[in-house]
Amino acid sequence: MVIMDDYGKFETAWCPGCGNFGILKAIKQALVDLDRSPDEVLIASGIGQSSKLPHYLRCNTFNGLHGRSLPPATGAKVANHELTVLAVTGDGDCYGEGGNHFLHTVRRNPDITMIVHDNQIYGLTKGQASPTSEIGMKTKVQTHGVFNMPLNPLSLAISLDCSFVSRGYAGNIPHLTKLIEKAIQHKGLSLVDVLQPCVSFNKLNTFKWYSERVYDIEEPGYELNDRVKAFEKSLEWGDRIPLGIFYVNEKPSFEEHIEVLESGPLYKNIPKTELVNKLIDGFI
Amino acid sequence: MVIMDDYGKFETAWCPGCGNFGILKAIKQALVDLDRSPDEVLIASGIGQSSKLPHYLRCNTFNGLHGRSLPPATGAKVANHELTVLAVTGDGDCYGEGGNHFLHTVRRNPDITMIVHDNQIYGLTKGQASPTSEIGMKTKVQTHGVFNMPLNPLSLAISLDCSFVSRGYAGNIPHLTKLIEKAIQHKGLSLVDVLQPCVSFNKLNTFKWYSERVYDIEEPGYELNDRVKAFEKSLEWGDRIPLGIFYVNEKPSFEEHIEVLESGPLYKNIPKTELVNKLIDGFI
Amino acid sequence: MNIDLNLKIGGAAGQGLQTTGMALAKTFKKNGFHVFATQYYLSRVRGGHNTFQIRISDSSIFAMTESVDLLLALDGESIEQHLSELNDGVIVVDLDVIEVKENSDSIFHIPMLKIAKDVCGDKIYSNSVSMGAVIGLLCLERSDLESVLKAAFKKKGEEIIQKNIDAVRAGYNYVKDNYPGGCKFAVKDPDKKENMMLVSGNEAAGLGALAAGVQFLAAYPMTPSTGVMNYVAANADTFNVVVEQAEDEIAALNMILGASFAGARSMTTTSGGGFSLMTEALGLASITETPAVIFLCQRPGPATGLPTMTEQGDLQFALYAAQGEFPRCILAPGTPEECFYLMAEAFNIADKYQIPVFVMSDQYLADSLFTCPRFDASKVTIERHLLSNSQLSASKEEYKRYKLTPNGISPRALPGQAGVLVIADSDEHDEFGHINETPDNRIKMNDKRMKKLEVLREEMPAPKVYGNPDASLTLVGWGSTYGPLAEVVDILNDKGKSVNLVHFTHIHPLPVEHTRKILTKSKKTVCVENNSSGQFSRLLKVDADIQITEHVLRYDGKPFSPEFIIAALKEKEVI
Amino acid sequence: MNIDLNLKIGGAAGQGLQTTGMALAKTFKKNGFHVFATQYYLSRVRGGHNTFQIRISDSSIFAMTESVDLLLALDGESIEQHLSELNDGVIVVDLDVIEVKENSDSIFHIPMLKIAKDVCGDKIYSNSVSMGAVIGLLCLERSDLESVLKAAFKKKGEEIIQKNIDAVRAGYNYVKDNYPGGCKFAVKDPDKKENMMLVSGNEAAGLGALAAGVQFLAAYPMTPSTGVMNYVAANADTFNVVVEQAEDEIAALNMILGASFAGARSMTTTSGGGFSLMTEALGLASITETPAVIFLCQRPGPATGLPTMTEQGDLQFALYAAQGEFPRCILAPGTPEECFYLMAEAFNIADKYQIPVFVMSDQYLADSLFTCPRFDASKVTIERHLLSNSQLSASKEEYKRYKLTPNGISPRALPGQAGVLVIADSDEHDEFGHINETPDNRIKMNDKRMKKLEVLREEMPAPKVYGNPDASLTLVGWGSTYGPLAEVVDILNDKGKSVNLVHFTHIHPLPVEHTRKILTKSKKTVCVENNSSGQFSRLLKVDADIQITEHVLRYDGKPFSPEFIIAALKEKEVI
Ligand SMILES: Cc1ncc(C[n+]2csc(CCOP(=O)(O)OP(=O)(O)O)c2C)c(N)n1
Ligand SMILES: Cc1ncc(C[n+]2csc(CCOP(=O)(O)OP(=O)(O)O)c2C)c(N)n1
Ligand code: SF4
Ligand code: SF4
Ligand SMILES: [Mg+2]
Ligand SMILES: [Mg+2]
Repeated sequence: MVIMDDYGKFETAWCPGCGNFGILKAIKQALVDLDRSPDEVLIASGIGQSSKLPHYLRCNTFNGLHGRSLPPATGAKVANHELTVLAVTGDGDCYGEGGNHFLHTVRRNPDITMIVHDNQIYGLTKGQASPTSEIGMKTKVQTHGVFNMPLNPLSLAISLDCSFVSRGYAGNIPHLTKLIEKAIQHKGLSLVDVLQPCVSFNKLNTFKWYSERVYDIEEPGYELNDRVKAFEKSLEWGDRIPLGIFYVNEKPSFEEHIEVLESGPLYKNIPKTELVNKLIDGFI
Repeated sequence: MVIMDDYGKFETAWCPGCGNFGILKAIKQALVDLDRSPDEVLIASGIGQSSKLPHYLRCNTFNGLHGRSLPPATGAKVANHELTVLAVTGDGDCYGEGGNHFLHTVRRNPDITMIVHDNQIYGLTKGQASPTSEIGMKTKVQTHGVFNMPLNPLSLAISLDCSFVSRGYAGNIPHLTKLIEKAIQHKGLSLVDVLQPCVSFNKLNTFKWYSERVYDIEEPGYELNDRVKAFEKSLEWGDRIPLGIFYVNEKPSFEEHIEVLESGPLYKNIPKTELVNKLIDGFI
Repeated sequence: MNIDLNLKIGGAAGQGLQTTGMALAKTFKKNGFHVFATQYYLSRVRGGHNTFQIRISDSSIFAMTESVDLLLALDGESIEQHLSELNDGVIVVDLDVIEVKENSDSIFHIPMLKIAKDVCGDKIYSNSVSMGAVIGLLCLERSDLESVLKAAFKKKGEEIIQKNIDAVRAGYNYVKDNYPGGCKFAVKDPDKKENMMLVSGNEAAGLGALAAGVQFLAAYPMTPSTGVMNYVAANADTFNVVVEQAEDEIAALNMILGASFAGARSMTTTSGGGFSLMTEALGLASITETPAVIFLCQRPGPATGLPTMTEQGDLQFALYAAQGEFPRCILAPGTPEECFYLMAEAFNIADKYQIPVFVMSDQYLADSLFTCPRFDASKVTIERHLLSNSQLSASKEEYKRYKLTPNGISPRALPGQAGVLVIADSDEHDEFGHINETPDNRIKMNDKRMKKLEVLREEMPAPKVYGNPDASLTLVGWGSTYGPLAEVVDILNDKGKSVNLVHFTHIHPLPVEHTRKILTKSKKTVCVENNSSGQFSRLLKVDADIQITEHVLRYDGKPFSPEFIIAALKEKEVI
Repeated sequence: MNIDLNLKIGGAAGQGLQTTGMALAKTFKKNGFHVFATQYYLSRVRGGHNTFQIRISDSSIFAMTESVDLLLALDGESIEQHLSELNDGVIVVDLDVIEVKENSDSIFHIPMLKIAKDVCGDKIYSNSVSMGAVIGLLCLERSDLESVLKAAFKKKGEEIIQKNIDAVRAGYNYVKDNYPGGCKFAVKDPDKKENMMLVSGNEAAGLGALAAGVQFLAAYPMTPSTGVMNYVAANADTFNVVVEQAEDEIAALNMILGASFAGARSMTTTSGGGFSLMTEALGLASITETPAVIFLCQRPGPATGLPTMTEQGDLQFALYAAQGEFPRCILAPGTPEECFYLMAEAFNIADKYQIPVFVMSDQYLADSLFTCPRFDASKVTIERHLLSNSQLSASKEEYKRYKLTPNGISPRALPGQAGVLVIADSDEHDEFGHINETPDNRIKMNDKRMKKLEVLREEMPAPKVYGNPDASLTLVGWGSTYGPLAEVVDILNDKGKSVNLVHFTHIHPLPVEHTRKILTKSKKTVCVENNSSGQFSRLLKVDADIQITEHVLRYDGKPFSPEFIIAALKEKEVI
């Protein structure tokens, strides 16, 4: 049985009080609850404060380039679909620099759990607006305040028919842990967009601000597979911000579509080089 | 008064019978109807069969890189917002290679008319699946048929709160012309996704196939500014395919947010270099 | 070389040039000829003026030549553009269909459309009529062409096959009955029919990748590289390969890095524009020491440039792409055989040194068809250089992915293998893979990575010398120029000159010692490159201190012909 | 140089190092000293070990030195790491707060926290206490520091200002009363107070862009380039500039190309990783002949590398980035003044030659603070090289954007200007800008573009020679190494050696004639570069046939100090 200690303890480079700590805790707890041992787990990440996370727990890690957590995660999952693959990323990383991969990875639907530390700001580069920053937020670059329409990750994911769309909050670790567990258990791409206060740069969306607004979506009659309803729900943002699972569409994952993978992990196949001669015959 | 001849006649590199001809005609007609003279118009495009379009009418042209029609269009609009700027692109160009620019240009909402030749295939590179290709379509690369969820450009645009979302059909030139006119008149980013048969590579979505399915969305009671309804409508695809304007949200355009532009086109400003000395004083 | 005949088919895209050309090329190969075929096309699907050129010979050939013996004109443009290339040859044209402005004695009208309609009831058989006519003009037997067409139309059924054969016969007979020159163009097919392949550079590269056991290919379509993706995709099921079309080239390279990290032999295919988007991930491959094979098929830039033409313009770009300094390897094949074997070698180098490896081809090599001896698949070995489970279990210390070793190569394990954890990081990192920003660590890790380059350099073989090693004039080339250059050597030596060729396939890290040994002997060196600035010659200078005497450069989008090179050598008065 | 004192502040990110350091640097400048300040920080927002180092002198200085006189330790790490750098100096530390393992006579305890609480009622005033202490140790007047703090806290109101001043006094007095060494570190402030600026490389570059009349800046944040974007953004309203944060670097460069095409002077700022994503658009700028200025601020790669450290590792990348062959220009400043003037020059070159122009800086130059003479804004001219409306109206022929001219430069009009149409295309194109794939046109257009490079080369000025032109040892450097190298020249010449420096700011196209004239005279040349492979020296070899004798390379993420260079020269026995 896997225990928390298996995932180790590390010094972090995060600011004290940052929402990232809650996310780290929830991820570790979820993996322990699901009894996944560190060597079965691969976390791919990009670059940002959030993307340093895999260095703070014991696991296989691919800490790649800014904006590029999803493509290596997909590649690794195809190569070895026995791995539990998580992609840990930030709002800038995933919806800004990496926006195109988000679109197409959702379409592909590999069995990957995407955890987006959504602090509505670029943390590591010291506080520029991110695609999810609120209208009016002033920064050194957005000197008149943000005026571009914030990107709504959940609406966007639903519009792409993402197979699992959810929102968590770094300030509610038990809830977030459960969410991540369900996301990992879901077969296909699962999005967990996590509201994450950045205590150093985001003075708008603080723990207090979020805590006053968030509520659990779970209400009687809320149907997880109604795409239009889910879209409508995803638009709610302001005085009340819903948390939880917004939309689920069970469908075959990317790997399940690929026949070659039926016999086992790709990387384990023994090359059929003897067949090359047959191909060569065709050119004679 | 501007007449069709002002826009010239050119030999094209398109296949006879291609849907692109209808789009070209509609664009020219719309510009003439709106009395825009060629020198007032800038068409930015990417790379693809569709993106060759600006070479086939007289106008200012920025035929850039594959996937990159929107950023130069945005830059040009900022530099000279007196230009009527169109971005002409393909489904691969705009939703594949250029997907990230699509997301963020919609958020920015510059006053640009985006015309996407959506032939559900990569034409110029001879027939690979595009992001909008139908499930099951077989190609030399997608040998088992497409299984990734096709991207629905309209749903996606609505999820991003695009200020003008519409669909046209290359087989209905008068309708398409009107649509493009309205799109050009709309202040802000307008998407015109055009169903465009590719007679050489797309054997699924032919003129016949589209013609049997398309219908005009204009129905009593259809409200252009209901985002959820528009989203629901945008999901309709199959036996019946709606054409027309799905969603309009009048809001300030990107240029309107920028105070510097209030006094006239950016490129015409005389540099205030005399103020540099004041800045230098600050370092003393 | 007793036989050397050049056939050119000209017409618009969509007129079936490729089908006709391929069928004829296969037929000639079946006849026992050596064949070289090359295509010239525009960036469009229909229309425009394209050509398919076939050269046949009784000895091995790897280049096109410029004079044409037999021109099959499917449009008026063909005659307008290529009449001057005609060297006492014949133009086959259907004057009922095509209006010809030029007045030439060489024109031989064949009413192909009419024959097709009369004999087969449909004009679509005109192409087969024209094939029969060509075979007739060359005074060859029809049988080989017929069996090629039988194979080609197998799926279409007996009736279609028969009609095609009828069309061939009719075209053949028309020539026999009407061509005034008789057997002027007769070529006797060689007695000894070698067991040769007819294969394009792209197919050969694809075959090489399959032979090397590629498991994952992610790419975004881009001319002229797409052929390799297509070829691998067509055989993916048989060979257990996953082929994924990425959303863009950034995703393509990043995806294969993930796959490679997790253990799959992985590659991508692209051309310069796509590679531009991969540069950042190239550095990622190198700092994370993740094996990757990049098939980089060049076309003329900058930017979109000439998308369907050829150039060797991306060498310096590949050499220096991406921020920072790190090891990479560049191989450049010159023939289909080299495509096949170097492709396989690329995977072994990538796995051994844990670096990105380029195989650099170009549109000319990619799309040309060559006859060549059968590839020997048994020569291809698959060397993964991975730690075994037992090695891992036996080790007592925690696994260090970036362990410092004398040769810079750290033994590689896969994530989760035998319970170990594998950590890769794009930041500078310590031996485990965790971020480490200290100066000492930086120097160690940089030196470790660069050390691999020096170790690999020792392993890089010498360039191939074609011709007399002590010749007084040395032509220097790399990659796809091999064919025309080798032919130039033959032609000039036949004329009593003393010329050889030093042909480079292992470009970077340059085998400096071998290179200097060979090239410092040469009195006069001429570097021949398909670009405008002599990129390889610059590399020779800066890496090996070799000063090239003269340059022959071509940068109009077209490949070299022996004639072009010889004319340039004469102009520069080196011969 | 009579005064040369080094102050180092060490602590964790978030402890206010930058505020303290900046206030002190400004104070010293006010005192009339020459100041050089440099930062060393890690890629994190809080924690880690960072330093802010200030060197003061009575003559001009452009480099840091390694021995420390006064160490203000805000954490234990500072003492652990920097004790050995202490050259008979003092360590100021609050032992109530920090546990110190080391035993050193140099330690001087000041209860800064207690003083802050006692005097001002809040520990946040500790930093001001420490500043007062530093001024006290140097036996300077408090008044300049006080006026700096007044300006800094102007917006916070009188009370806060007063508390800070009280804190300063308390720290100052504590030192006066308790420091046993008395005025050991006394520095007499120069009598002649020059009218100098205290400015960082990034600020200077931003100023240069504003002076050049930049109208549009699009960029994606990336350390260490972000400072320039910030600086321009902060002044955007006053200067009528539009600053847009792009979604990624691909968009950034493509956006400014659109803006530039439509007539706005445009630039982008980035570092190596971001530039990787811009490479394809670099070729687009060149083939469409669209002016663009790229501020490329280097940091150590590959990939993410060492995001907050320094390196000159991207030169070859910038030289050869993107497929195909095309003209570009590279400038590399070595001081804030050069940042200012070269930035402005970059825009003029871009507009005149219609090419992309790089200004290459690095983290060291970007983040360091220098005192230097006031920039002369009147020296900056704005040359747009655009056709006037009357020129356009006077012309009778249809406007050809890519008209062939003897120098390759085609007169430029803007879209819609005077009714003309302007066509830009990433494909090879004819004089109008329409796609043209013919070989003849290709050669003409390629030659036209490359011609501009040769014309520009003639215009590129000679490298600067510092020291005796006929010295027996020549140090060669480019860009940011100017400061430490110039100081090395001074030090060695003072010691009776004969050394000079050849400092390159105009890197590409290399002014070959000037370069050869200057460097072929040198008996012994040592190229000093902040990278591991000697990229500039390779460029000298391949472009100018200059063989450098020796190399001094540093690639641990840190900038050069004079001591480092001198030690390396000794080790290599060149001095
Ligand atoms: C190609 C590239 N561009 C820019 C950067 C600089 N950069 C590093 S992290 C980051 C943004 C981080 O924001 P986010 O992803 O939201 O992460 P956070 O720090 O807020 O967790 C940027 C712009 C980079 N490393 N690489
Ligand atoms: C960076 C880059 N990658 C790939 C290509 C090759 N390419 C040219 S057009 C195209 C796809 C065209 O598809 P689409 O945009 O749908 O246009 P269509 O031809 O169908 O109109 C591709 C992949 C390229 N030119 N540049
Ligand atoms: S900068 Fe913000 S997001 Fe980053 S660690 Fe600090 S508080 Fe967290
Ligand atoms: S390939 Fe398809 S899209 Fe392109 S021109 Fe031909 S028919 Fe039209
Ligand atoms: Mg963030
Ligand atoms: Mg398309």
